[in-house]
Amino acid sequence: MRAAAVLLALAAAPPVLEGLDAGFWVVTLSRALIFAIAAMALQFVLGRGGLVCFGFAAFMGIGAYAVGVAYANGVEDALVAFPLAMLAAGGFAALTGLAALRTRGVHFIMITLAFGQMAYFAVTALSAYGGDDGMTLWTRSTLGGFGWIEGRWPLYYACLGAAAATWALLRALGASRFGRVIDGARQNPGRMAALGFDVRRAQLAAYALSGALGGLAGALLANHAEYVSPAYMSWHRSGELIVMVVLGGAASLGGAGFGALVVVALEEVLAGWTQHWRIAMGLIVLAVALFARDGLAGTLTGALARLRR
Amino acid sequence: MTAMKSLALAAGLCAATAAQAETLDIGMLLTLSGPPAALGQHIRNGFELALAEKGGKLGGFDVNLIVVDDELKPDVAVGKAKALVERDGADIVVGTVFSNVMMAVFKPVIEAGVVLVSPNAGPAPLAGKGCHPHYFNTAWQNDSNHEVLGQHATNQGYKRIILIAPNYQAGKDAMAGVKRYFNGEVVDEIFTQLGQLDFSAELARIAAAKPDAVYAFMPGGMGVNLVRQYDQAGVGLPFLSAFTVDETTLPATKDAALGLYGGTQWTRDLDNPINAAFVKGYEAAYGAAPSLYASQGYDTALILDAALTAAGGAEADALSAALKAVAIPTTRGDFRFGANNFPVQDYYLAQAVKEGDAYVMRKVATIFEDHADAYAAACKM
Amino acid sequence: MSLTLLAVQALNGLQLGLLLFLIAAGLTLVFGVMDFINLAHGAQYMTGAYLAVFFYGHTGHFGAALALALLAALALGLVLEALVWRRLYDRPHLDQVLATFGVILILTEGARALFGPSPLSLPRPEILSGAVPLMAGLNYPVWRLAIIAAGLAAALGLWLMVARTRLGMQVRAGADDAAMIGALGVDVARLFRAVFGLGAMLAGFAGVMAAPVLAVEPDMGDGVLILAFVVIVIGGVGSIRGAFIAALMVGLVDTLGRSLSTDVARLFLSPAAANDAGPAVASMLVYVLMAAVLFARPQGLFPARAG
Amino acid sequence: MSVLAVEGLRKRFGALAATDGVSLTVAPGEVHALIGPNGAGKTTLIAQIAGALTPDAGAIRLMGRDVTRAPAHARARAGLARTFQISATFLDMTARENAALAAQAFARRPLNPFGVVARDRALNAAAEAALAQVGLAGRGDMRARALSHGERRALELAMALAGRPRLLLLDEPMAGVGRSETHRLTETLQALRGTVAMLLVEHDMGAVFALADRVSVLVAGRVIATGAPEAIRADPAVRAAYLGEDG
Repeated sequence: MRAAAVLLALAAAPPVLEGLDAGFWVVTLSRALIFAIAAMALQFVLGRGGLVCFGFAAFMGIGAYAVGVAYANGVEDALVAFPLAMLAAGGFAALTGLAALRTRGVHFIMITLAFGQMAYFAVTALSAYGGDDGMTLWTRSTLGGFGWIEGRWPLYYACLGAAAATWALLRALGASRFGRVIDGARQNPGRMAALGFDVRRAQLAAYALSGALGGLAGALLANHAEYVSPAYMSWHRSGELIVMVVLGGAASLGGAGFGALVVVALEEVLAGWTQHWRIAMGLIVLAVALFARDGLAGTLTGALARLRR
Repeated sequence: MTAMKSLALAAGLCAATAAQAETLDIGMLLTLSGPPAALGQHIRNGFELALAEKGGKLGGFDVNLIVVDDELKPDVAVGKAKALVERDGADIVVGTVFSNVMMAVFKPVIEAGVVLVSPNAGPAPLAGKGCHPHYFNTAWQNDSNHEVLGQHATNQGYKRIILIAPNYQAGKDAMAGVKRYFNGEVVDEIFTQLGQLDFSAELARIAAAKPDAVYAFMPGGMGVNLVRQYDQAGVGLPFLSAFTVDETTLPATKDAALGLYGGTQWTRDLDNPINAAFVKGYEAAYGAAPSLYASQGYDTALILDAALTAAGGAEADALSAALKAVAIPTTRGDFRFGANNFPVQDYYLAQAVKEGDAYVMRKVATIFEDHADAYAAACKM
Repeated sequence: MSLTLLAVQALNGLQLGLLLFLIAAGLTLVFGVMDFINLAHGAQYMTGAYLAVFFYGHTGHFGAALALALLAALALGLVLEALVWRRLYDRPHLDQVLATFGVILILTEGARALFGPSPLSLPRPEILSGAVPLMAGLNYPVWRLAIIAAGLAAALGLWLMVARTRLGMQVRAGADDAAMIGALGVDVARLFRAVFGLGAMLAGFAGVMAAPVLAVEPDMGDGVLILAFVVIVIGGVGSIRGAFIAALMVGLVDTLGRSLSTDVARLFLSPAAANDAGPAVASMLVYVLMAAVLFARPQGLFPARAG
Repeated sequence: MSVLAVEGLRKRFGALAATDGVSLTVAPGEVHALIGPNGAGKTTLIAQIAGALTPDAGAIRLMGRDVTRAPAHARARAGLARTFQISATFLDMTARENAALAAQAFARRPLNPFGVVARDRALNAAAEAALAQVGLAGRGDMRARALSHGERRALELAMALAGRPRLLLLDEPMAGVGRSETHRLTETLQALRGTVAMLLVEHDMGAVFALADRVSVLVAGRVIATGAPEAIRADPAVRAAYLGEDG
């Protein structure tokens, strides 16, 4: 029920914002929704699966570059570019996951960081596609030749649709047998193996799926900014995505999405006030880490529950 | 410290606009953080100095200057450029410092029907086939200052030189510029990572190759480190450069930079009344020697003032036509745009010297006169 | 690529390696003993450099600036430990990552607000500002030799402390099982404070040593932080010996990679493609090395934590 | 053909020979107890048989198939189930979810991404049956974290049984369990005798001699005696190893 209310509110945002003469916020909210997709995909492997991936930005970057490279070679149709982006990012996730899932704990964090940095430096070497300077997309992806996301609102509703679909998919997967295996693998991988589950194969599938969804977010980001740059894949971005998930509440899918909305909106608001907005952002992040034990979502739902009682 | 000074100046600026003339929103998108932040700061200081001297008005309009830091991150700059034109309703956008950021923000600004005036970055694509009637550059095309050093190396009769530059658009333009006018052999082209600060490995390669001279393009903090480590390593070969040895890096490099050469379209000792007033005004306002970037910020304000007066408004086509016809005296002498909206001007060889306790660049020779960039022909406007 | 040039590049690699060791040593101790992921360690390195610039500005003497900077770094480290870290020791790694990420933002932007965005420089002490002729046309700055000496001295000092002193014994035991030594009557809180203070001072010391060579600017900590984590993971979390050897490996691989990669790429690719592939491969080498080590020995080369 | 055949198993940790040439078999439906003083290498042996540890030498055959190098999950699928000395249940899940997860491993599509596992009637039924078998019938909705130690040992047994294994490896199921619950667990195992082969590692001699068809004694990584419970009880070598009497 709560999810429907959130969806309704987000759907009503553009007319309301336009009415309040704050139309540009629709652009910011679109970007927030794109990062919400990535944050929810990351939460599935990090929160539910216990796999702390420190190279998730690489999946977004590969998705964005898939759209960019397709565009440079004359392919502008989203029906081709978006699946290509998800395939490329999901494929990279599966490939690197094979090696990464052999490790545990902090070593998994570091090996995913290593693969993310390798992807970053590889892309900066692609001088054919702008290398370090990135590449401008002169038109956004079309749908069967029709410019479906050219305007501000159409792009927003496309991002909202993708975010809602991602949420629904991951929620269903979480409640399925597959979801319970991923959950169990987080709590006690040894026990799961003793029960007869091939833990690594299940985790690899989850890792590849979340990579593919990261690719979708990347494809949307490329269209939102109409620009593709290696900066999308820097380790800072992977760090920011983890902050979004943990800030929102790593234990809940909706929490991670909410965390992304909060961080993107906060950056926009704080940057408007002071040039040194990062100090305020740092203090907020620190306060949540110290006092809101299970993230904003956890704390809010806790508070709501206490209110209702 | 510099932040406090410019705030004081801005405050003074607001008080000056007594009469309620129509307000003009000018968005200024510069790199104000990270190693090369000094470049953005100098351009901003120069522009604000001219604005203050004109009582906060350009072409009779009250100016609301919206300064935004692009953090030398193209993807961040795209978002901020959109915010400037779509949310803040900027009538004119002045920016950017770096070419990679310029390539990213060009589309959102131009497609919003707003005139884009670059006080610095002049990447080859926007001077050639990618030129646009609403895009102007008041500084130079990236290659030009490097061409000065290529011509100088030829004049000096050097046979073998080594080039070193960061691995991005302006870095490639720099090497292309030197090679266009240098008739000797380029022994090695070393590309470093943007933002790299330790050049020990690269300096060893240079020393081993024993060239006649070294050409370097390393703006901002990267240049500070390269010059200091070049001096510490005692390489001792002639050091030619553009955008590396100038008044933004001299305060940090000090003696290590003495005797090193730079290619530029402006030096403090250019003999014209506007330049003399500019240098004195800048040092009084900011307590530091102005650089070519500061002069570019100052000239941009002068040029906009003339064009806005002629056009009577910031409407893109009218303002563009007025800008194209601008012919006014500036800090570097008489200024005019070429066919591709890039300046046609003289270029000089300058050398770092110490006067009293100040480190400044002095003009050594005039290399080019009325020099147009190499891409103007490819621009079909 | 003459032999002497190779020797010079190896020396550069050694210098980078030892600088990395100074940073990684503190990180691996804090992580090994307290199982605490401190992303703000790079920011403490940056803070050390700024403190040295600040104190040099006031005293005009390098030695005084160094001493004051170390003390201030220790003090700041202990304040941070009391205010923030202490609440996070028993929390999961994710909360530690979130909190230290916040501290990075605060320290980095704080430095930018106080000292401005442009790079500052710290002059070398007079006696160490010369250069030693190393090969025709290339002198090696004495200060880089001082960094090497400082790195070796710190390594020796740390090894002696860890191997020979009571505190060292507690540190090694703590790296293996902090809860156990708590049960054996060791004041674990005091040990954590000591380890953290030592880590903060080491990072600050590395910042002061690097300041004269590199430019001092707010973001200098970021790149170094990633390399430090690569070092401690290759070496084995919590192991000083591992951090020392891994730091040298990473220093050499990064430096030699940067100088050889373009030449090697030219053997296979056209000059233009080599110019692209060379620098990219050079930057990737360090991460390929780490991925290979993690793949072969997931616990690192010298795991401090048994089993 | 024996359900489990271990031949010449060897495993060293540096100087310590934890398993020093062990050979033993478990016949279909047989309860083979493995006793020995602490540090004899019982848990290491179980770990090798279950696939958590790879032996240095020797062979392990399950229903005639060589599984010496097979991964743990492959052995589980081949009909081997185990409990852990330190109980390893999913503390955040309810008792029913724990048992259902165990049953899920052997269901038709264990990783099925569709459907809602919480309302999966087949899995929940199997879970309830397994819980009932170990006397946890009414405790399905309790989180494992909230169960008593004895109940968690019982839950582990239920999880092992949920997959209808052919061989049950029990690593000290009675460890730390009170009198009444030990009695109930022994009754549960008593009921299973003949239906599933068991390798029972246990200190509680009462339970061992009540359940075991055959007993092997492991000392310092070596099986020093194998035979009927009464023979082993009287065997002088066993008494010496256990009670430390000389000669």
